[in-house]
Amino acid sequence: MTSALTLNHYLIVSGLLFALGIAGVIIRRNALVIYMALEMNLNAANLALIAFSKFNRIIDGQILVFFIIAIAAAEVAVGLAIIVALYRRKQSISVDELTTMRL
Amino acid sequence: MNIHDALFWFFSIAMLACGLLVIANRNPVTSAMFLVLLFVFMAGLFLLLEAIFIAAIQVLVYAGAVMVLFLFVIMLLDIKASERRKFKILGVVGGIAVGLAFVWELVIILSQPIEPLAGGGAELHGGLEEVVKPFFAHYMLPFEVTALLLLVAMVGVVLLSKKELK
Amino acid sequence: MTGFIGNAWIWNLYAVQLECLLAIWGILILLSDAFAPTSNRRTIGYMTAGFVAAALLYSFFLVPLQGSLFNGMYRLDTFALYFKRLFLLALTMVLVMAAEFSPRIESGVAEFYALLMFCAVGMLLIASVNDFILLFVALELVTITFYVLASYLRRQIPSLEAGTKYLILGALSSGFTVYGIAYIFGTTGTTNFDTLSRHLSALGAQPPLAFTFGMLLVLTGLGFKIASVPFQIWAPDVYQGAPTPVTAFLAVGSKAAGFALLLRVLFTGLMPVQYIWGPLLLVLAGATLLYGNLGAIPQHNIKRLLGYSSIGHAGYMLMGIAAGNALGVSAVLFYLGQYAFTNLCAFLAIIAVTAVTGSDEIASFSGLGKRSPILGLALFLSMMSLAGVPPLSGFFGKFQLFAAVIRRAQTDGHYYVLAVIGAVAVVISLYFYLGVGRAIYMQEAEDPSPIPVSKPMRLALYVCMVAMIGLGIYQLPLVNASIMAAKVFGLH
Amino acid sequence: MDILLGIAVLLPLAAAFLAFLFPANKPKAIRALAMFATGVSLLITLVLFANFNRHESGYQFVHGISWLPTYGCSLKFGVDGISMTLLLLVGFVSFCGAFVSSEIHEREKEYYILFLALTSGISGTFCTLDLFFFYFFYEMAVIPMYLLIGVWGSLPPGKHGRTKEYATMKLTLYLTAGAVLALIGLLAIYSISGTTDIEKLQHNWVATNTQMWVFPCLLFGFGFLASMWPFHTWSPLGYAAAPTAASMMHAGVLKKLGAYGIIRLALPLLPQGARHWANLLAILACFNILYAGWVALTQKDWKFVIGYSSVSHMGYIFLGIAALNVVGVSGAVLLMFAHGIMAALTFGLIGFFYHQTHNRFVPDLSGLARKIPFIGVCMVMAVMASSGLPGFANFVSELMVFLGAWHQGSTLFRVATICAVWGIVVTATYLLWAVRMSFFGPFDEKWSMLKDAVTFKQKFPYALLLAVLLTVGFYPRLLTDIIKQSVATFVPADSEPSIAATPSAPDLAKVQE
Amino acid sequence: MNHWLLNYSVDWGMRNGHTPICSVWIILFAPLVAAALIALVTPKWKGVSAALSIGAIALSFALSMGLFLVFAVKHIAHQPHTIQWLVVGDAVRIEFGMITDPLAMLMLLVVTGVGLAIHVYSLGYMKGDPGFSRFFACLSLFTFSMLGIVLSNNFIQIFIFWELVGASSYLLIGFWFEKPSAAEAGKKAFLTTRIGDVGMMLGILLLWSRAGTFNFAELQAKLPSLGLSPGILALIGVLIFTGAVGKSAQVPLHVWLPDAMEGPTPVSALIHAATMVAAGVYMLCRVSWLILPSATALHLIAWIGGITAIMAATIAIAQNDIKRILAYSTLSQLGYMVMTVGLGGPTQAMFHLTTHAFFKALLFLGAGSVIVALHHEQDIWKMGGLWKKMPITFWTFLIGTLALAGVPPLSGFYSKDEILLLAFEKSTPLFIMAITTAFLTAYYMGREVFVVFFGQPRDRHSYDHAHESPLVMTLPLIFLALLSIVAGWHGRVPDFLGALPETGHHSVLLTGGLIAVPLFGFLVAATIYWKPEPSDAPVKAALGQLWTWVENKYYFDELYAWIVKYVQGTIATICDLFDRWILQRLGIGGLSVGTGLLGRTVRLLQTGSISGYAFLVGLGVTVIIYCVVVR
Repeated sequence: MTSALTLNHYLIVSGLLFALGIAGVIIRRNALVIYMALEMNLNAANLALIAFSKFNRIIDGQILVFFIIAIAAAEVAVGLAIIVALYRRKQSISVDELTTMRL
Repeated sequence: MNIHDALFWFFSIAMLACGLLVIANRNPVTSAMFLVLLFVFMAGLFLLLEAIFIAAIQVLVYAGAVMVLFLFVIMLLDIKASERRKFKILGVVGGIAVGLAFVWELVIILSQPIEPLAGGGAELHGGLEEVVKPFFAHYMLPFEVTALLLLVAMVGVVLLSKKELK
Repeated sequence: MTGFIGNAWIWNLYAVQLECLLAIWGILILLSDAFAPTSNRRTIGYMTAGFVAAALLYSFFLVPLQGSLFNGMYRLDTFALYFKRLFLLALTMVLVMAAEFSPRIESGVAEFYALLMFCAVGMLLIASVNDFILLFVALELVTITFYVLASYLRRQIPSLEAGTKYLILGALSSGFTVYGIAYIFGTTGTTNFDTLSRHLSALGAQPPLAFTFGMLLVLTGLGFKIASVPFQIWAPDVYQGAPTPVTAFLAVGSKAAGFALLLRVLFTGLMPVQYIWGPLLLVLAGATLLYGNLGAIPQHNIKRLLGYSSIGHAGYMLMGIAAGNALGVSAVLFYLGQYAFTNLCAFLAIIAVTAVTGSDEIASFSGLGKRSPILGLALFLSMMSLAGVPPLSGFFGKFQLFAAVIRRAQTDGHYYVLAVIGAVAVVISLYFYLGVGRAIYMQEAEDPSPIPVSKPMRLALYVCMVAMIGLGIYQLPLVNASIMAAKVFGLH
Repeated sequence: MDILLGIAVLLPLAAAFLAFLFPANKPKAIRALAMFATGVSLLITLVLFANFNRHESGYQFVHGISWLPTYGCSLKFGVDGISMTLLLLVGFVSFCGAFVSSEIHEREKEYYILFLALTSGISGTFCTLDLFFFYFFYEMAVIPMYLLIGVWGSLPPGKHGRTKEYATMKLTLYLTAGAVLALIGLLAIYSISGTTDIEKLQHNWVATNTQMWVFPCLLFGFGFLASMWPFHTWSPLGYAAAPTAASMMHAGVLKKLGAYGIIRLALPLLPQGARHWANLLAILACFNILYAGWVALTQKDWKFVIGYSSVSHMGYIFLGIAALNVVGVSGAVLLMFAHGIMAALTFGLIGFFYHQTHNRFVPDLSGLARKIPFIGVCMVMAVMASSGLPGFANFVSELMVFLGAWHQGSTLFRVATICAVWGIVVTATYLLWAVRMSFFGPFDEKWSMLKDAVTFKQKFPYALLLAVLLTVGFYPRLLTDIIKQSVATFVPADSEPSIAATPSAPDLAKVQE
Repeated sequence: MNHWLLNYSVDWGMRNGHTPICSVWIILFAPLVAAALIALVTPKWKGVSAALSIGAIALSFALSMGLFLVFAVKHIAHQPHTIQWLVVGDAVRIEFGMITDPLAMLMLLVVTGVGLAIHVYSLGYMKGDPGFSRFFACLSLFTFSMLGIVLSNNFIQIFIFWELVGASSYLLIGFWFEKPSAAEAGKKAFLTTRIGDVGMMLGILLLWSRAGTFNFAELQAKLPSLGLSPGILALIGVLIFTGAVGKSAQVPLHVWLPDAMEGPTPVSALIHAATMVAAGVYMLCRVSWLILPSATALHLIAWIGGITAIMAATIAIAQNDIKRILAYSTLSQLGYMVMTVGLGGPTQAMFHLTTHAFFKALLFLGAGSVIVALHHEQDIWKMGGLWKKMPITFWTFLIGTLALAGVPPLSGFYSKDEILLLAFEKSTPLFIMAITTAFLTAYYMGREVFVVFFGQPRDRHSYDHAHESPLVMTLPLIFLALLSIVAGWHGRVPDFLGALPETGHHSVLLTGGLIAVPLFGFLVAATIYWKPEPSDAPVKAALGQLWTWVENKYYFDELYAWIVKYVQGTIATICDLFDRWILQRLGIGGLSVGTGLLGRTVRLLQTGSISGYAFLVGLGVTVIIYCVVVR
């Protein structure tokens, strides 16, 4: 491997994506888009894991990524179901309207 | 700069750009589209890291299944109209601030080189066997648990999105 | 265990039999409902509760195993068994509650029970977790089930809102957890707690920053589960909005699960870096204590009040963890044990009352002492136990925690500050718990009609009250159990 | 004999559990049970007192079982002179409290359960020889007191502008605040010494600089309950709102727990700390005595008058403690006893007429002595006892406090003693005023429905308490002999106040001739 | 007196174990037992109650007499017989002991003798009163307390009985409690004397801290060796004296005594003439060894006494209440006694105390007799011409008056003579004050006698119904009258106490003057008031503004009322306001409101907005990372 790429390159990219994910969750009001941002978070973690796995030469990272992907899928399913239910009830998926319980 | 590096930069920048567009775009459909792209570029990065199986899963599950789900829901709900409002300044500032702070901290942290405490054995190649075998040996328990998790998700989704109540 | 390596799978099966039992029963519920739905919504709930109670009894015949199973992922030590019994207990009570609550569930009562069972499976696993991968999976099993459970009353805005909030913030915290696991894995090359601990001890120097970073992110996820400051923010809203049995399960089961993980991770894998997380938890414990107890003062919804209260109690228990000594850990274990009885008692009473009044407002509990002496007494005693007044169990729980902190303070004076904050919190908390007591005994009900209490409910209430008073006066059994469980970590 | 002590302590608690099983519609049976339990407790206490070895300073009747071996803590009871005295106090007051509780007519079952639990909690605190159980019993009073006041109490409107809910909440919070503060100190002692056994603890000295801050934790922590200035404001309000028996128990006994905690734990375990903080305690004691006395002068509600009076009297107890000599501390203990009986008596008497008049506003009452002469006589005697008239135990104890404080010798303490002596004038002023206004003067016809205590049952509690006060007042050595021995175990022995040589006995005889 | 018989009986008594010491205990406790029995057993049976009470004091009197005779005949030295009442450590040893020296014995006789007369008198006076039994119980209690003071052998014990005397006088003065003025008077007496007690207590403490004992004998022996500085000595003396100021009603704590006349007349006689007020003087004599060494203290005592004497005498000339005049007269005479102590003559003071007890009790009882006859009329201006109607009362009253004025050969002459001579020797200003007082005494007593017993009856109706009192009331009058006559003869009393100090030879002029002064006073009174229609008008005109002052008792009551109201009231109000507003509202209220506000502030974070929550979580994470890792 003559690549100049180091682990840090991947980690920075993953970190940037993670930061984007967090920012997205905070900035967006649309529950669906928030959910997309959350998926970005998980993906960032996946990238970091695979990078570590690669550079440490340990397979466990990839195994975890597999689990993450599976679980993320399940989570998305449940999450979208909730959002659908929410839409059915309120005709909106803006989280701004979910403030009946506060203080 | 070899091709490997070039691909890394391309995938990375493209992926991050897509990520930015996902959250910066007002139309959820567009967001979803960019998210698909993001997943694909991510799969590219996985390939660069020689995680071939995972890359494949990434495309199959994420780009294929998850995103279809997203799009399906977007279409089902027809929410374009409701999601036309502007961003809230406070939220934008807060989000960007937290994101930047996180990155800044990460940069500082990564400036210290990472020496793994325990090195692994042979080079990984990301082959199917390499990844899949442990599932049924070492990682059987989490694997079974994941199965249960999927059952839960299934039951949950059915219950939550049934149109008619019993 | 090495001697049994040959037929390790038998031992593995032995270790997860409780999980299997519960999962199978849950699937059976689903199947029976699909093919032969019963008309009576409650029967199946009571049956399930009975089954879980039997499992709880059975768990006392299980023998803790030395060493780890499933390739080091899973442990069945005294600590794990302690928590498994705790979760089974909580599940039993929650199922009774669910059965009481079932008339208010519009659809999928059987599924509701089944999901509770699956959730409990995740908790049972969490009690035994010894590896970050299993940790993540089991945690997600619990969390995702709770997403569904919290929004189960999908026609009602509060339930949906609670579900959505829990969903988004839970997923966010999952993201942090995973990201943190990645960094821990990346910097140490392992996900196993024992190995991790060995690596860190062998390090001799400060671990890399990236490791600490990862650790903090994992703690973030766990802090979210136990509702510690600054990740406590979801708790009041979700507690208020979720269906009451789910709230109870969140308050007792999920919180205990979070603490089980926290204890396991901190005192095995991360024990060598106690000097890093110790001070952090010290600060967080103080902040959590103040936030939870201050925020509860102006509340007038009892579930929301209990949400804040659960933050406060997380603070108390964090005191024990921050103390970081054997006394502290066993104190936390004891506290969780008695807290389960206490909180379940409160929620049982709340469910019974709200079934009639339909309101969670504290004002609607006025005159409860006259409307139903047993419910009034149960709720009052549980409030007092939460406040930590003898002769109730909450008192001894707090006593131990304070003792642990002050013992630690002998070597580090900062811990006295924590003790003082704890003391202030106790006083503040008494104020709002007494507010409930005042409604129960000193205010007149608008509608003085008596409130019926079903037999299983009555039984459950008696069990909780006897436990609360019994453990308050004769603490030894639970103390011994908690000390046995805490011995796993070999602390001093 | 030893096990009797445990029975005396736990019998009321057992009765409370038994009462729990009684049907609620049989209040008479429950009342009888309460009287029986407190009465037998009192009898056992008297038997113990009779068998108490008056020449031994240590703990007697020590008996216990291991409770939490992991903490080295055991449920262990034992009494020395100090706790024997106070156990007697609990016995008398609780028995009389059970008697006067017949005024309660709603939810009697719960009432008696709480009353009995409260009794056990208090006597447990006095008798336990274990730090943990000390605190356990100490705090156990919180729930019963809260409910007793909140449910059965009443607070007529006045210039305080508060409700009984406010009063009971305030009381409970104060008690708890003090308790947790004390808890920190107690746990520090436990952490340092590693044992909860009070007997053993006395050998484990805490380092001096640690004592400096542990002592105030205990002092102020217990001071809350003992209504130390400026933490006293809960107390008059609380008494005012409480039902008769609860205010008897609270003012009479519960409040003494605070002072007992200081004497039992803070002084012996933290002697240097005590010496360091004694001056401040003396100053606060003066505030208690004079300030509360002056506030009492402006009060118009009988219970507020007595409430502030009891705050004022706690000042004498603090002064005695601060003196840190055998006379002073013994005086404080005796005053705890005397004031306990006296306060219970006074609140009992107030309860007697308040129950009929539903008015205890002093200017509204007039000439009651004509209609209720027995109560009037008892009230005059109680008031006299309270203002330190010889013949009553209060005088002896206050005298001992004066002697102790004066004997301490420093100018500060001399000034404090002067304040304290002046305090008895202030006390007499407001108490005589209240008696004069409500019992003397022309009879107001609107009180013609009043009925005096005529039956033996009605008279008995008041007569008993008065008899106790008089007995101890006439022959104080009944108690002081055992108190002083126990006090002397942890307080340095008093020297003769004068350096001048005392003439020996033969010399004296010569002088006489 | 047959000495042989006496010797025999005394020997017999001692052979049978009845030592004099034993009888002292009976003397003391018989009245207490009577009081307790009356209170507990016989409140319903009035006759039994009275019998118990009178029997008890008679027993005490008899035994006192026996004690006296034993002492007089056999000169048996008193052996200290004590009980260790309170022993705490080495520092505090308080005993309960008896002292039976001549001083105590004299006082015992006075107390029990006069007391017995008054008890008997009360039988008639209190007849028909609903509180008859209560009255006798209190009377017995009082007797017990007073005897306790007399017999005490140490400071604490004397303080105990001192207080008990205060309490029983509270009960007796406020005996008619439904009368607001009586209830107030009782309270006032108790509180005022208690102020004096504070000083006394402090004096005791101060002395104890130096000497280490309370016992009189021990103290007396130790005092010279203690090396007390004159300042401390004076302070102790003055503080102890403060107690006497309260009980003996000296300026400035004299205000309670006139008000105490609200009590039944026997009470006035017993407490406010013969015994309680004398307790102060007795105590000063008892501890004279403590006071005599300090010139400063003596000076102060003498002047306080002198001022009290003359001030009270001037007030007495303008009073209209038959008992109040006597009350001020008492004050004045007490002033004499205190002054005498201050001049270094405790023996003379005791002498006067004794004679005064007899004639003042007599006067009070006589006044009571008049009052009963006129159906509780006390205003002298509504009386008149009574001498014919009630001759015994009149004659005995006259004897008392003359004795009080110091007309020879009545007892008052001798005792007062000694005092005036002493004053003449020691201090001219005090002598002038004393002699003026003597004049005034004769004058106001003359006024009282003339107005009450002579002239025209001013209230015809009550005059017609007036009649001589029954025998139970007149017998004590006669008994006391006899005592008033003979008590001073031959200086028996001072001899008994020990020889009077040699006062030197006085000119005939002085002695003559001393006899002339009271006569002159009577003369003046007679010229003004011995008329059919006497009136104060001429005096009023002569004195002008002074009369107003005198009539209003120099405005002491008003002054004290002002002080109580504005000084103590203000302090109390300030404390009350501080308690309610600063401590409770601002302090506790502020704390609770502050906590509540903090709670409300904290929950403001709980906006309900998911984005906000996510922001907070993100912020929390970054802050934690910053604090732990980056920093």
